[in-house]
Amino acid sequence: MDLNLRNITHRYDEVEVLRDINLDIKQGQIVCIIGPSGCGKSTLLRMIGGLERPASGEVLQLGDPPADCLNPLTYIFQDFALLPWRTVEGNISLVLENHPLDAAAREEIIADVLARTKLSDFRKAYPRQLSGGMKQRVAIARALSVRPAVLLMDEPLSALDSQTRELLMDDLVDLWEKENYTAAYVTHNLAEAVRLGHKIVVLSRRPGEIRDIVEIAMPLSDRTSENLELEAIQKRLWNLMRDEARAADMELVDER
Amino acid sequence: MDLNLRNITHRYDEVEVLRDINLDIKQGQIVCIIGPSGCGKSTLLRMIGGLERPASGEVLQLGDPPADCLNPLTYIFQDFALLPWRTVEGNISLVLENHPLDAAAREEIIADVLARTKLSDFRKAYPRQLSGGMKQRVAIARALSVRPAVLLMDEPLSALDSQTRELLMDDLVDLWEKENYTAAYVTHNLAEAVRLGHKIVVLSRRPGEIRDIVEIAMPLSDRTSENLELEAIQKRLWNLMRDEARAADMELVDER
Amino acid sequence: MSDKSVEDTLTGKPVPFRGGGFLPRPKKIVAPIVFIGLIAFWEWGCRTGFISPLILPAPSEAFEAFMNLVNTGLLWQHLAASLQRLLIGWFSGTMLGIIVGTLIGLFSIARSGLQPLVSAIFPIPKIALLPLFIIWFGIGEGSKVATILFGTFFPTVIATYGGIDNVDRGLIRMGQSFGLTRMSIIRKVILPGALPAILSGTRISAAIAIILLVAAEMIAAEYGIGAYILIAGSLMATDQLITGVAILSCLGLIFAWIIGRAEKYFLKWRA
Amino acid sequence: MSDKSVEDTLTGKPVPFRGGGFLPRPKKIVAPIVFIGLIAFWEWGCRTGFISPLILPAPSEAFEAFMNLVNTGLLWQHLAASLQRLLIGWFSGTMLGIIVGTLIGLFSIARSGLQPLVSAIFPIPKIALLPLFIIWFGIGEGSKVATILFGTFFPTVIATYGGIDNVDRGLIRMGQSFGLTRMSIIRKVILPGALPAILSGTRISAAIAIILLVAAEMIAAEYGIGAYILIAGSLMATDQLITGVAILSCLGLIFAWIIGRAEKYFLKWRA
Amino acid sequence: AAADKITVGALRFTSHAPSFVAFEKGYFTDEGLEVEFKFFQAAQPMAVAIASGDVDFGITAISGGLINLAEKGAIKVIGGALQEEPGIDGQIILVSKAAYDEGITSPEKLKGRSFGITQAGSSFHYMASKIAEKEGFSTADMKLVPLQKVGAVIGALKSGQVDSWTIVPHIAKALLKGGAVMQIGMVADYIPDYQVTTVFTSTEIAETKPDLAKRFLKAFSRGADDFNAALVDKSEGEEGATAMVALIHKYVYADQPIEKAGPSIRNGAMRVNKDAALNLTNIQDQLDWFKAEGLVKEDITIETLVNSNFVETF
Ligand SMILES: Nc1ncnc2c1ncn2[C@@H]1O[C@H](COP(=O)(O)OP(=O)(O)OP(=O)(O)O)[C@@H](O)[C@H]1O
Ligand SMILES: Nc1ncnc2c1ncn2[C@@H]1O[C@H](COP(=O)(O)OP(=O)(O)OP(=O)(O)O)[C@@H](O)[C@H]1O
Ligand SMILES: [Mg+2]
Ligand SMILES: [Mg+2]
Repeated sequence: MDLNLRNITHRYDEVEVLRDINLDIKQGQIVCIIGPSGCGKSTLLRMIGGLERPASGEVLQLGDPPADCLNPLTYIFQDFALLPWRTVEGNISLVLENHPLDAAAREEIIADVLARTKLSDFRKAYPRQLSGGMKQRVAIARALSVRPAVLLMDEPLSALDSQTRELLMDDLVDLWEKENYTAAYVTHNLAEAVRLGHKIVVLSRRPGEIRDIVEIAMPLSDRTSENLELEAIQKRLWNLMRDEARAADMELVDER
Repeated sequence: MDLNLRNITHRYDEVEVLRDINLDIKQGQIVCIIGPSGCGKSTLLRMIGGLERPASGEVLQLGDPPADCLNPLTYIFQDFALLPWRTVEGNISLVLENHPLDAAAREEIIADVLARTKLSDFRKAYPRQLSGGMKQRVAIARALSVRPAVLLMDEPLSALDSQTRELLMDDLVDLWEKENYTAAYVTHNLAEAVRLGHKIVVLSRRPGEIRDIVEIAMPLSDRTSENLELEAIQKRLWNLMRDEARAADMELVDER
Repeated sequence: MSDKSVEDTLTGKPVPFRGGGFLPRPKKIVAPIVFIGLIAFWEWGCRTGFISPLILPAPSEAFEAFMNLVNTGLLWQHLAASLQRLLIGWFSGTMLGIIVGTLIGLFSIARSGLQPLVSAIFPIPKIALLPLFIIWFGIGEGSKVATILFGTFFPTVIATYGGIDNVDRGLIRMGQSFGLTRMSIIRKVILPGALPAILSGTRISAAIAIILLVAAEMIAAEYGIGAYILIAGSLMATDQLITGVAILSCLGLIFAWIIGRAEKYFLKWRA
Repeated sequence: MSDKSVEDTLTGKPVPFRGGGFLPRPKKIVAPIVFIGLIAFWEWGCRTGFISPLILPAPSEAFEAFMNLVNTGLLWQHLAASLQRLLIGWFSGTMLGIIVGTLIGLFSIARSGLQPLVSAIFPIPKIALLPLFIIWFGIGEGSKVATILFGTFFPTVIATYGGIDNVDRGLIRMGQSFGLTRMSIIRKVILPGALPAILSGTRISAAIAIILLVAAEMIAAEYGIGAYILIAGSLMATDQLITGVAILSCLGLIFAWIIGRAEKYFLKWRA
Repeated sequence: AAADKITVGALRFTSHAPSFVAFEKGYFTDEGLEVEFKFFQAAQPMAVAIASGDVDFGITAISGGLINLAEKGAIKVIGGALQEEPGIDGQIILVSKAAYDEGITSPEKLKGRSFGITQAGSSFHYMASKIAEKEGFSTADMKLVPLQKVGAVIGALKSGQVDSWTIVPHIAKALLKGGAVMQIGMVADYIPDYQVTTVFTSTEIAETKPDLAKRFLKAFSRGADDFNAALVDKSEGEEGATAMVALIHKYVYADQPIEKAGPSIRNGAMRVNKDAALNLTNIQDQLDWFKAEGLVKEDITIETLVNSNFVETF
């Protein structure tokens, strides 16, 4: 299943946040979306997942999701969005309870995703007992449990400390190697973008327009940390964005 | 003025967090302290600044701070620690009000540090109006205003998004080039450590012991992003720490 | 620049919308309509006898009673008497409460000794103590003011030390790290940090003060809104009763508005 | 491994300590000492005549009055009558409050229409309305329960919709993004998320219920702790008055303890 | 036929004894009435309870609240009960010791002094006005202090916070014994035929079930006769009086031993009108006074308040 964004424009009240975005997300591809703060990345991702309606333009779904897919467009959030009153297993079962699955099938799915994310030992733990990295792994397990056609990730690593970030990035790469998932990945972090993205979409400051789309052909498995080609791309991206990042940083938050 | 840590050991109730730390921080040097989560980095930094007393061992001050120094050991905190009810200028004047300075002298210091951190335009803004990066710049300006002998920084960039982090890291390097400040810099981020540290102290998991001290002779100004030597050091550090970081991440927070 | 690789011939179906909702937004217009509608219905009910005068007087009768109060000038006498008691009692209760709350918030001894005492005395119904208050403070203004003072003191204490407990310890450590004196930290960090909680405490204590006005004016009060309500109640003059209650409601709204202004002013640094 | 470059001959002065403090820790032992000391002083004051019996009866007298209650078996009669009123009134007030609060929390129409009504009626002192309550609900258990119900309903409504407003919108969006039905989101996300606020609302409403007990039992109550206090007050039997007040205090503590247990149980997922 | 069930509101005062006597001696049963007593702390809620239909018959003083409820068509006075009568111990005018020592030794000196009442429009308020009127000064010359409850007035009088008060004899005599208050006069000297309490019922009963009211009044009067004979006229001798006290003690001061309660009960005995006759003249005077004080509406007539079909009036 591919996704296709056509002429998406959006405004909140008087503020235009996105302008004429055209983009497609091909099956098996990770599309990274980068841009300065407040340029509308999260808004765009909400539109892709059907959580918000663009003022104009549309998001189309090309082809059908696989038959066993329970929730084609599935999010992984920056702040994990786990229910604190449910255990790890309860948080996963939450998203299965609305589907016509019998208890055994549900149990099987839960055991499977926990094993894939190496969380089996933490089944009965509450979110408060887990480190940030573990919480995000639970959120990933939850997302996998509904067999998504496309994963929508909004800065999934940016609430983590950088060592954990490194560990989880490796996990995401391994997972892609195994499952070839499709994803739209929003991030501020250029290193993450060049590490994970098959296609990197650079947005301008608000109102977000597409400034550039960089495709990286190198297979994910080859993208090790000492890699001059990636470094060069990262540097190019940074040069493209630095001034806008600085300007976005210097903006005063509007007085209300 | 140098600092010298001797045989520092600390425990909270039954938990030993630091074990036999010996370290010295030489004038004009940036010492980066890295280690997995919960290994006692922040605790160590609090001891260096006199905010906490080690269970055993001591922190010594060798030589006297410069005469014009108002607060020899000055912190920059991860969460900025700005008073939300004071403007940018009020937050800086807060730390000067306890010193015998006349209004003109105070005003001069404030104007000077705001200029150095390019904040002059934001003098009257409240913290809530500022982006994270700007808030941390205000905290840096505040720290500079008391002419510290040693800056103590506890993950000063980790609450920022990675683009802003990049910008502020450049600022810190520029500042060091100009003023050659002395600093103890705690971080999780190996890239930051190899970018800023003259000396990198690697702590083990809790109880934190010194596992390695890496000195990097290369001048800060030469440490650009495409630098294979630094990459190699960073990779070495990561290999040294990966397993411990993973173990720290997998730890269940104790039930109370 | 845009992505031109999509063939325009290939068409898919739009992604289904599933967001939105869960953000109830009050429509400003509805509230007045509800109020006016309710009062009109009530008036209609009374006129047609659907609501017997025994159960509830018509709003028009209550309004008449109110105009009576205005015309005889008694309104001002009642209001002046009540406001004086309210302001003195509430102001001194709040001040004492802030002082004691600050002590509990800052010092281990005060916390150990006073906090359990406050928790034990706070929930005692003040009406139950009225007979003692009469003995302790006489039947003059003393016991009326004392009732209100007593009622507002405890919630203020609790709000104040709660506010101090919630001041970000990081800010205090920051103050210490810059070598601020203890006094400076209290004045410049802790008290401003506790101010939002203290102000929302005054909101509660103002409501309590108004509620206690009726109890306070049970004691030998000739004038006062509370006394007016009590007389109306004992005469079963329900129109006057409703008028008195409405006046108290308005007093409450006015107090809340004033505190809201004070919050806007003192907490303008907040989002 | 350690840093050996420091010459041991060079000695500096230790960094001055400037942290600590601002964490008042109540010493568990102090509270009972304060209580016992206070009561001992009070007893001593009464015995020596330093505190006249008119001002305050000795604790021993109050205790005697209490033993009287126990021995005559009246205590249980009073307690049973009061507890029944409290539980019925508080339970139904809380249930209704949760329902209405949830409506206001979820639906724009309910919010627009009911919220201002709630804000307007909430601050009305319930004692002022007693005469109307008698007419509306009679002099039997009805009006007593209604007083308590009325008093506990409003704070629960406010706590409930406040709690719902504060449920992390991110969690709701998460539910929607996984295609949960509206009902599932309400049941599994919103209500559990509002539960802490609702429980702390019941804490407040329990305190209010106890306070209103005295007012409720002003209406033709023969038995009940509130009635006991009122009779004691009208007879100026201060020993009985103090006893009654102490019983109410204990009731308050017991309620608070029960709610604390409930919080521990239902909110065990919290830190 | 099965007995009619009625609820009678009562206070635990000696003045309510006729009902208790009628109940204990089976006079109500004789009339085919099955009576249930409902006890109140104060007279005021009793009137409201009749209006709300919780109680069918009550005995209490005329108060502003009662008149206003009558005006709303809820209740009617149908008979008389307690009455002041010169020569029989009635309500007593008291002053605090402190005031007495300052020279307030007779009611005429009450001008400019404070006077305790429970609420505006209560019988205390009426008595104060009448005393003032007779002594030639106006009510406004006295400072009336509303204290809500009888207990509060007692406390205030004892501690000298109010100067004066009037109260029924059993309470007054107990207070006088304590020495903290002094007697300066009798209410009967100021309002000689004061109809202190009346029998009243809901308008509904008075108009649709007059028979019920008649039967109640008949039983009540028989109780009153026994009570008057035993404790007011003392025509039954000590034995009869003791028996009567024992009977009343079941309801009044039940929590005290009979040795303590007995004298209080005897002290409280005032005449209850024979056949519940109603002193309409005095009721009219009371009504006029309430109007004059602005406590009730001007257009209320005696017919609104009283249904005189049941008993003899004078
Ligand atoms: N519900 C809303 N109502 C009004 N304005 C909004 C709303 N949501 C977002 N905005 C505004 O729209 C702009 C884009 O927001 P968005 O969160 O999409 O940016 P972003 O690129 O994700 O930023 P960040 O990098 O900080 O996550 C911002 O200026 C924001 O203030
Ligand atoms: N005041 C305290 N009382 C008890 N335990 C504490 C206290 N402060 C810290 N600790 C514990 O001591 C250990 C070290 O804490 P510290 O904050 O120094 O770690 P850190 O290395 O800074 O971790 P992080 O990387 O998460 O910032 C942790 O396990 C922490 O739970
Ligand atoms: Mg975003
Ligand atoms: Mg730390």
